Amino acid sequence: MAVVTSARAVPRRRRFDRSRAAGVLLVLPSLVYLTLFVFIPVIKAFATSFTVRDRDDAGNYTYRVGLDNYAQLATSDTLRANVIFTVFIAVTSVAIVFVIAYVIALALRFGKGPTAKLLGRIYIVPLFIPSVIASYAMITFLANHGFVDGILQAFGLPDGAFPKIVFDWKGIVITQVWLSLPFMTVLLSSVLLEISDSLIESARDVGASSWQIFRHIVLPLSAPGALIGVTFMFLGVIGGFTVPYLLGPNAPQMLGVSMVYYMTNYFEPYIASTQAVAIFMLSLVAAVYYVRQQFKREIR
Amino acid sequence: MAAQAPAMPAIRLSWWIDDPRMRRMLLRLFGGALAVFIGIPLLTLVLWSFAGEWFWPNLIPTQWSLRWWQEVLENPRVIDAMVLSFTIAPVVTFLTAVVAIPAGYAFARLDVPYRRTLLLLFLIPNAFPRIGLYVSLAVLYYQIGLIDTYWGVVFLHMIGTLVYMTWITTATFRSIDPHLEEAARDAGASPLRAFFSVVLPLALPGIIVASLFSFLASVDEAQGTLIVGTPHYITMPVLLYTLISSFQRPVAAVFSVLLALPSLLLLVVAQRYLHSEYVAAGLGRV
Amino acid sequence: MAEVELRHVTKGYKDTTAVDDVSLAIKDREFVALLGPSGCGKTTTLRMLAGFIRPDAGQILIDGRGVTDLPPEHRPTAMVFQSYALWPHMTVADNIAFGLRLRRLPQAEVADRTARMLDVVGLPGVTKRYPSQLSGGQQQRVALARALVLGPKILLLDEPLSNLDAKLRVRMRDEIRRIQQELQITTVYVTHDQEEALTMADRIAVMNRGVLQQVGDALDIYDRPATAFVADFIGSSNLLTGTLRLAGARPVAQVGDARIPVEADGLADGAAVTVSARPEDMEVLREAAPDAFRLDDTRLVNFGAYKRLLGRHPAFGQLEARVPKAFRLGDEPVYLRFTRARAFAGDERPRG
Amino acid sequence: MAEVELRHVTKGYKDTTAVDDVSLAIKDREFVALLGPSGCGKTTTLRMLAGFIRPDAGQILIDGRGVTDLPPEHRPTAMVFQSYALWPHMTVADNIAFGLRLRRLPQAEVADRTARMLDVVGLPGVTKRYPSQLSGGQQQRVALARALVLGPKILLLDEPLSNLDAKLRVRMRDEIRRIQQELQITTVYVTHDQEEALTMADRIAVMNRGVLQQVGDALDIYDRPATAFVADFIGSSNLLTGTLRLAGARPVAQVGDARIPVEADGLADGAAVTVSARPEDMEVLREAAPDAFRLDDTRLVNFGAYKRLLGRHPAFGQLEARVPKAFRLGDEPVYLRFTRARAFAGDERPRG
Amino acid sequence: GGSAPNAGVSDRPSAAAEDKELVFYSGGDTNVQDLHVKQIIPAFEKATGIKVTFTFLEHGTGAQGIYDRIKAQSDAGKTQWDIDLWESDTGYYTRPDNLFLQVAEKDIPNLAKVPKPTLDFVQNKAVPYRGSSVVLAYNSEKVPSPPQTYDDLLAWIKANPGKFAYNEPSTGGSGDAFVISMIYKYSDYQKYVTQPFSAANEKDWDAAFAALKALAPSLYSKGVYPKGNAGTLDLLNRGEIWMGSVWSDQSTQALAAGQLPKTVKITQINPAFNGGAAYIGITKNATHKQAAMKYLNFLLDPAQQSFIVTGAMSGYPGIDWQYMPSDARSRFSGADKEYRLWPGGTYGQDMQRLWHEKVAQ
Ligand SMILES: Nc1ncnc2c1ncn2[C@@H]1O[C@H](COP(=O)(O)OP(=O)(O)OP(=O)(O)O)[C@@H](O)[C@H]1O
Ligand SMILES: Nc1ncnc2c1ncn2[C@@H]1O[C@H](COP(=O)(O)OP(=O)(O)OP(=O)(O)O)[C@@H](O)[C@H]1O
Ligand SMILES: [Mg+2]
Ligand SMILES: [Mg+2]
Repeated sequence: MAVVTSARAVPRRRRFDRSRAAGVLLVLPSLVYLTLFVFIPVIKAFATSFTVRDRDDAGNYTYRVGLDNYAQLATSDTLRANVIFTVFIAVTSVAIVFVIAYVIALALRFGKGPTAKLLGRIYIVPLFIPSVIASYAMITFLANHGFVDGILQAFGLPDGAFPKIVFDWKGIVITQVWLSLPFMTVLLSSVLLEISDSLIESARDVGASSWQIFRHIVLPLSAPGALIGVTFMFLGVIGGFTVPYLLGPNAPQMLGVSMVYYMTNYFEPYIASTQAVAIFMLSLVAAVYYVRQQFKREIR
Repeated sequence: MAAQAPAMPAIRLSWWIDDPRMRRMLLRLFGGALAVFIGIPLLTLVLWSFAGEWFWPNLIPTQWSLRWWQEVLENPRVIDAMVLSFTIAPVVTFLTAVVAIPAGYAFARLDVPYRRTLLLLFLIPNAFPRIGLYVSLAVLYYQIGLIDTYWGVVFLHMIGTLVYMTWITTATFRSIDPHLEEAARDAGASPLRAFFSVVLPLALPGIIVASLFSFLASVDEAQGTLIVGTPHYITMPVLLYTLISSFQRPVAAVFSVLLALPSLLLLVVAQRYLHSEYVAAGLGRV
Repeated sequence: MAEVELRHVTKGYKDTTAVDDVSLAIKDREFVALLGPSGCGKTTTLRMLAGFIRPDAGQILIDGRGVTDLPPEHRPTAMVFQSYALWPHMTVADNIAFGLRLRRLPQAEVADRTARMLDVVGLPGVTKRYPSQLSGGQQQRVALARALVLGPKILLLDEPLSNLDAKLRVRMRDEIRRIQQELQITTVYVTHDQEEALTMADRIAVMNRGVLQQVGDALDIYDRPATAFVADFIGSSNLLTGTLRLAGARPVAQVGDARIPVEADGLADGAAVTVSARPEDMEVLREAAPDAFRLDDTRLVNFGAYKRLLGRHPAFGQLEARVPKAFRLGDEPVYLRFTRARAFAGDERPRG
Repeated sequence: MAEVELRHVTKGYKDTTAVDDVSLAIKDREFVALLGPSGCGKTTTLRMLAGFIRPDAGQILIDGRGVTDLPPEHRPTAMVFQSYALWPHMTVADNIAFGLRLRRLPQAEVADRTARMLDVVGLPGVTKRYPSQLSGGQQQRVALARALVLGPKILLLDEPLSNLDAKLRVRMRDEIRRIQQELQITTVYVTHDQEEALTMADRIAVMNRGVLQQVGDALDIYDRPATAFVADFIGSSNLLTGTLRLAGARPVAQVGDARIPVEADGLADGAAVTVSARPEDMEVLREAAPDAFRLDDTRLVNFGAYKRLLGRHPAFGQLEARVPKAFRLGDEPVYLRFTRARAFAGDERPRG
Repeated sequence: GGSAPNAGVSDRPSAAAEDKELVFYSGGDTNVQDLHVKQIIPAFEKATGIKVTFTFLEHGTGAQGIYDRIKAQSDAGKTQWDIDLWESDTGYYTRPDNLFLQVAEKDIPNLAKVPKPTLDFVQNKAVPYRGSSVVLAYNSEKVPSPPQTYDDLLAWIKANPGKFAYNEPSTGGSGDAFVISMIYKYSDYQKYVTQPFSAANEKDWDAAFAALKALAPSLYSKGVYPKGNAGTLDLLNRGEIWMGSVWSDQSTQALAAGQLPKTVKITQINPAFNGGAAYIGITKNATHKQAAMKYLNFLLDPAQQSFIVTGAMSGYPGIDWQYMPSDARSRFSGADKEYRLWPGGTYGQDMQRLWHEKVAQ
């Protein structure tokens, strides 16, 4: 109503808001924790990345502030290869997990038989296996002259014909897939559960085949939720250490491994921090995307 | 209707998806492959743990033996590590819950200022590479005397669990009809009483799942523990790292089985809570 | 454009028979409402027509051709869902055009038919919007357009208006009926709202507990209910249980001490009956009369355009009569006369 | 048992004023319905009474005592929610006993009062079940029992029946009214269903867009609506826009060429007005007469107990009249006369 | 806990009173732990009455952490540090931070028995107490006559492509050794053992790395370098390779435990791969300096040294072989007792980084 009565003419005073105060109070402990154990170390890492250490001929060090670490990151072929390799591994494993998890999630959402039930029981298992064990199991399983190789050779595969999986990008990808499968499946299942039957039935009603329903209805509808899972897993893979360390090739290295080498083997904490910041920046692209998706959902 | 009814859709390339028998068969194949992919690597570990002698190219161990089991179980370091792992994990989970549940509740129900910014900040632990964070944190730990302490390890583990727990509980609280809580207030319950009598019991499944995740994450954490926990706080996965790098494959295998067993037990216990609605809720619906 | 027939169709679930031996023939261009209380099997019936559910027994025929085994994508039916089921990731235009595109129609024709359909449902100019940007009524129109654009022979609607508010619901009723008339499309309309069924449908099929109770036009159903259930479910009724007496000139129902003249086709003397009389078939008298029953504890309930008089009678329990708006209760007693009552076999009160 | 007063209560959200300077006094033992279309601020008003929302401005008084700053647990109010809001993890008995236990009453008294309350709402014998094992109507009764068991001074209900089906809704109406009368409890009942408000309430407060439009009993509201909005929202109305002419003996509204005699209190000559006439205030004539307007495109819609005649008039557009069930349309033209029409200031059609 | 730098302890000089305890941090494989915990410490405690608090760091884990911890105490100006003895990677002792005490014969008499070069090597900032060298392990079924020299070895690798592996240098010393041998092939050995660090020496390395890079196609899987010392053994075990560079002690143990097939044999080339002594350093401001010196002296006693050689450790003694009992001396054949040295430290860091940049693929 456009009428402004005299009572309304008094400017509305916002009374003290208890809900706001309580909200701040309840969030505070976690904020304090995060500040101490995450934000401060992160800021420190940023600071370290701007510390440059020079060494003279006799091996004595001098320190200054500068951008040299970043320059080195940008110009070093090895480091650049590492960045590319890291992104490659992350993208590949996420893509593969996505496909497999999607199939499982579809089976869980639309399947009824015993197979669907079985899938529902087994996909979750890797969630309960520490990544060190998983990596180790994969080594014994997939190595040349390992378990799979042995079985295949028993069936007539010539010695040496088994592809190099361990100490190769394939090893990292397979193990990442193994480890991330539960997470992605769980996420996709819940996303698919949110798609109501009537949306699918109405598509059938206008004549869409199963594939067309998947392609035009299920996939696009699950995309926002699925992309959140993808982003999340991408972040996890990009910063990971255990799997690429135990199963990866000598070079190029994933950034997580490279960082540890710089830190502990080459005694170059400054470069290591710079790498950490670089990964962070890389992740930030994904993170910002994630957050934007979240807010879009919230608005809806 | 003025227009002629259009023809039925054209013949499709993907006929096999529409054929239920074919679809069922493909699904079975897929299920079998998945079972092999997930199960067999773990099974080889079990084989290794009982291998007295197993050299290439034998498909199974040529000698079976329990001596690795004996060796591992007699090793006090293993027992210590095991005890440590399974005492730290509940502590981490509990502390995480204590910090994360209020925050989750606030994000779900209350008018938290700068909510978006805060949620963005809550992402940083996941976006900043863990190793970098741990190393940076270690330096801080030296300064505040948390290095190589029990609480140092606990707080480090919480980095991974806190965010997760906050998200899942936020989503769980969101899914509870706020009227239920209001009805309790209306019946005379204080805000706290309403929370404990009504909201918390209803949120329990979600909280259990979040706790399970925290527990597993804590048991899984090796890299950070290695940096801030040595030498006194060696957890199971840290010890496993060591064993893998000192060429004791059967020992490592025994150890893996030992470490995986409690988790798998947990899996059985937790099965009924592992509805994907709860599990993924945290990520999908914050 | 098509005739539909259900022949002895039955569908059971684990512990219920959702649809129990239903036979129903729907004529070309007819608008039939499936009416019944919640859980009576309306949706199940409609979904069997659409092909989403296969009957356990019986046949479904469209234009005389058996379609019982045809999946929904191959039936000439189009369904409008209670929740609209618009695809939230597609614009209004895309929602409507989806089925056309599946059929690989030329771009221009798709656009043309989409636009024409939006005109028909009275919604031009929203093509680029997403469903979430539309009001409930607009969404319902889009759902209708989407169902109609493929030129189905049969339109199926499952409580399409139940998510709308009262005013809009009334407006959309007219709208749907208008479109149905314009396109001359055979229509099956599921509802639990009797007013919707009465005002919209050519014929109404009343169901209860999976069983078809009566099929007929609004007058039939309202004035000549076939069962006590129908009498009670459609409009309101005073329901009494008693025994039929055919001894006198007119059949009467003996209820306690009282005798009520009733219409009772084909019932035997002495049968246990349920007597149903509508509030508007109760005459209110200010003084005692033969056949009139005195009411106690009377009170008036205002319905705006009219009032309802409620009171108790020792033999009958609570009775209701419809009275004009101006009616007032004074101190004098009030008497009711049954001007028209019907008797049905069975003396159990019907349950929804 | 208590009086309630709202004084200039206002509550705004980011982009709307949900409740706009509402003042309303509710008498002891009175049953007041808050009626209005969706989004008009009914729930917000009720929740301010309950203490879940704090008004931005204004006061709330219970028995003359300011309670504006009191949290819900300290107010003598009890609320029944639209979704029932029964605690799913507690049995029926525990749901009802929760508030009693909070007050540390002895075990025996808790059990006793719980059982008594279940009797009052007509639901004995379900104490051990969980809410999910009850039907909608049963759940609603439990919600009512839970609210009433603490002996609140004021009962607040937010569309308590909207999730029930039509028949049950009517039955529960009587039930709630009966309980309210029995316990003599001051009651505020939120609904968007005018029939509910008309049949249940002592007084009705009609709201639109946060503003209180009119407060009065059913007759007031129906027969003497204060605004065009009320006239349109309660029952149905033929609404026309025109200009008021006070020159003649009786005020008339000039609508196009036609002149309609109207009631127009306090409006000036030449004012733009909205004319409202109810369908039952339209007389149907079979032949032309002064003041009667000829209808074209006539059709009848069956409402069971009566029919409605619809037709078009060149100046007025669509018109509706209520006609008896027996009414039939022949070939002769039909004419309508306005027997009673009211004029309201403003010529914009009211919007919900 | 026991971690907080002991801020509360008074500042009394450590030499003033008899030490009753000793804080010893050690790291390495489990056999190192066993040596100290099961053999030396009980004997030492019995002999001296000093209580040893022994803390073991699993293989390579957290060494940097301990170093940082010591450094933090130094930076904070503490005068009594909470770690007395530290056994770790050689490079830490000679870092410019100068955190370790220079030992002398007057404090530790048994130092006289230690070969001079190994002490010079760490500027006397730590005491070598055991050694091991990198050796060649080979499958005797496939390789009847193993190579005798590094050049022989290179020729063998080229002749048997895919059958040799050395592990990634950053992950274990046995891989380092193969790389270092190549460096010594192109750069003068003496520069590394007698002179302080000079960045100029690294100029010689380009040729060595080029040679290593050229060798890659003939290595296992055309240039796959397993992770860690154990990685090479694992490949040998699985029959993937026929020969690899491994630690003498580790491979000897694995053979004894049946974790390597009996067909695997061990040999040393001439000149030998580098090996290394394991050192224990006394921190500069150790709280229990006297006890620490006593422990090191005790450890260098030939009686204790015998355990290292004959026990499960399978190591070389820290003192010269001539002081060792005869049964210990006969444990290894003449050839594989020898090793060359490698200064590690900055050289080591650079070598590992450069190897990654120039050789790894
Ligand atoms: N998938 C199912 N599994 C088991 N029972 C079902 C299923 N679908 C429906 N039913 C049962 O069949 C009966 C008829 O259901 P149906 O949905 O057809 O009723 P309806 O008349 O559409 O009711 P409503 O008005 O509530 O939509 C009900 O008792 C219902 O519980
Ligand atoms: N928490 C809120 N935040 C923002 N706007 C709100 C909030 N709650 C209510 N509103 C707005 O205030 C107005 C009144 O809402 P309210 O819920 O009181 O309406 P109502 O009359 O109860 O409607 P309904 O019949 O749909 O329940 C609406 O425009 C609504 O969108
Ligand atoms: Mg239905
Ligand atoms: Mg409301």
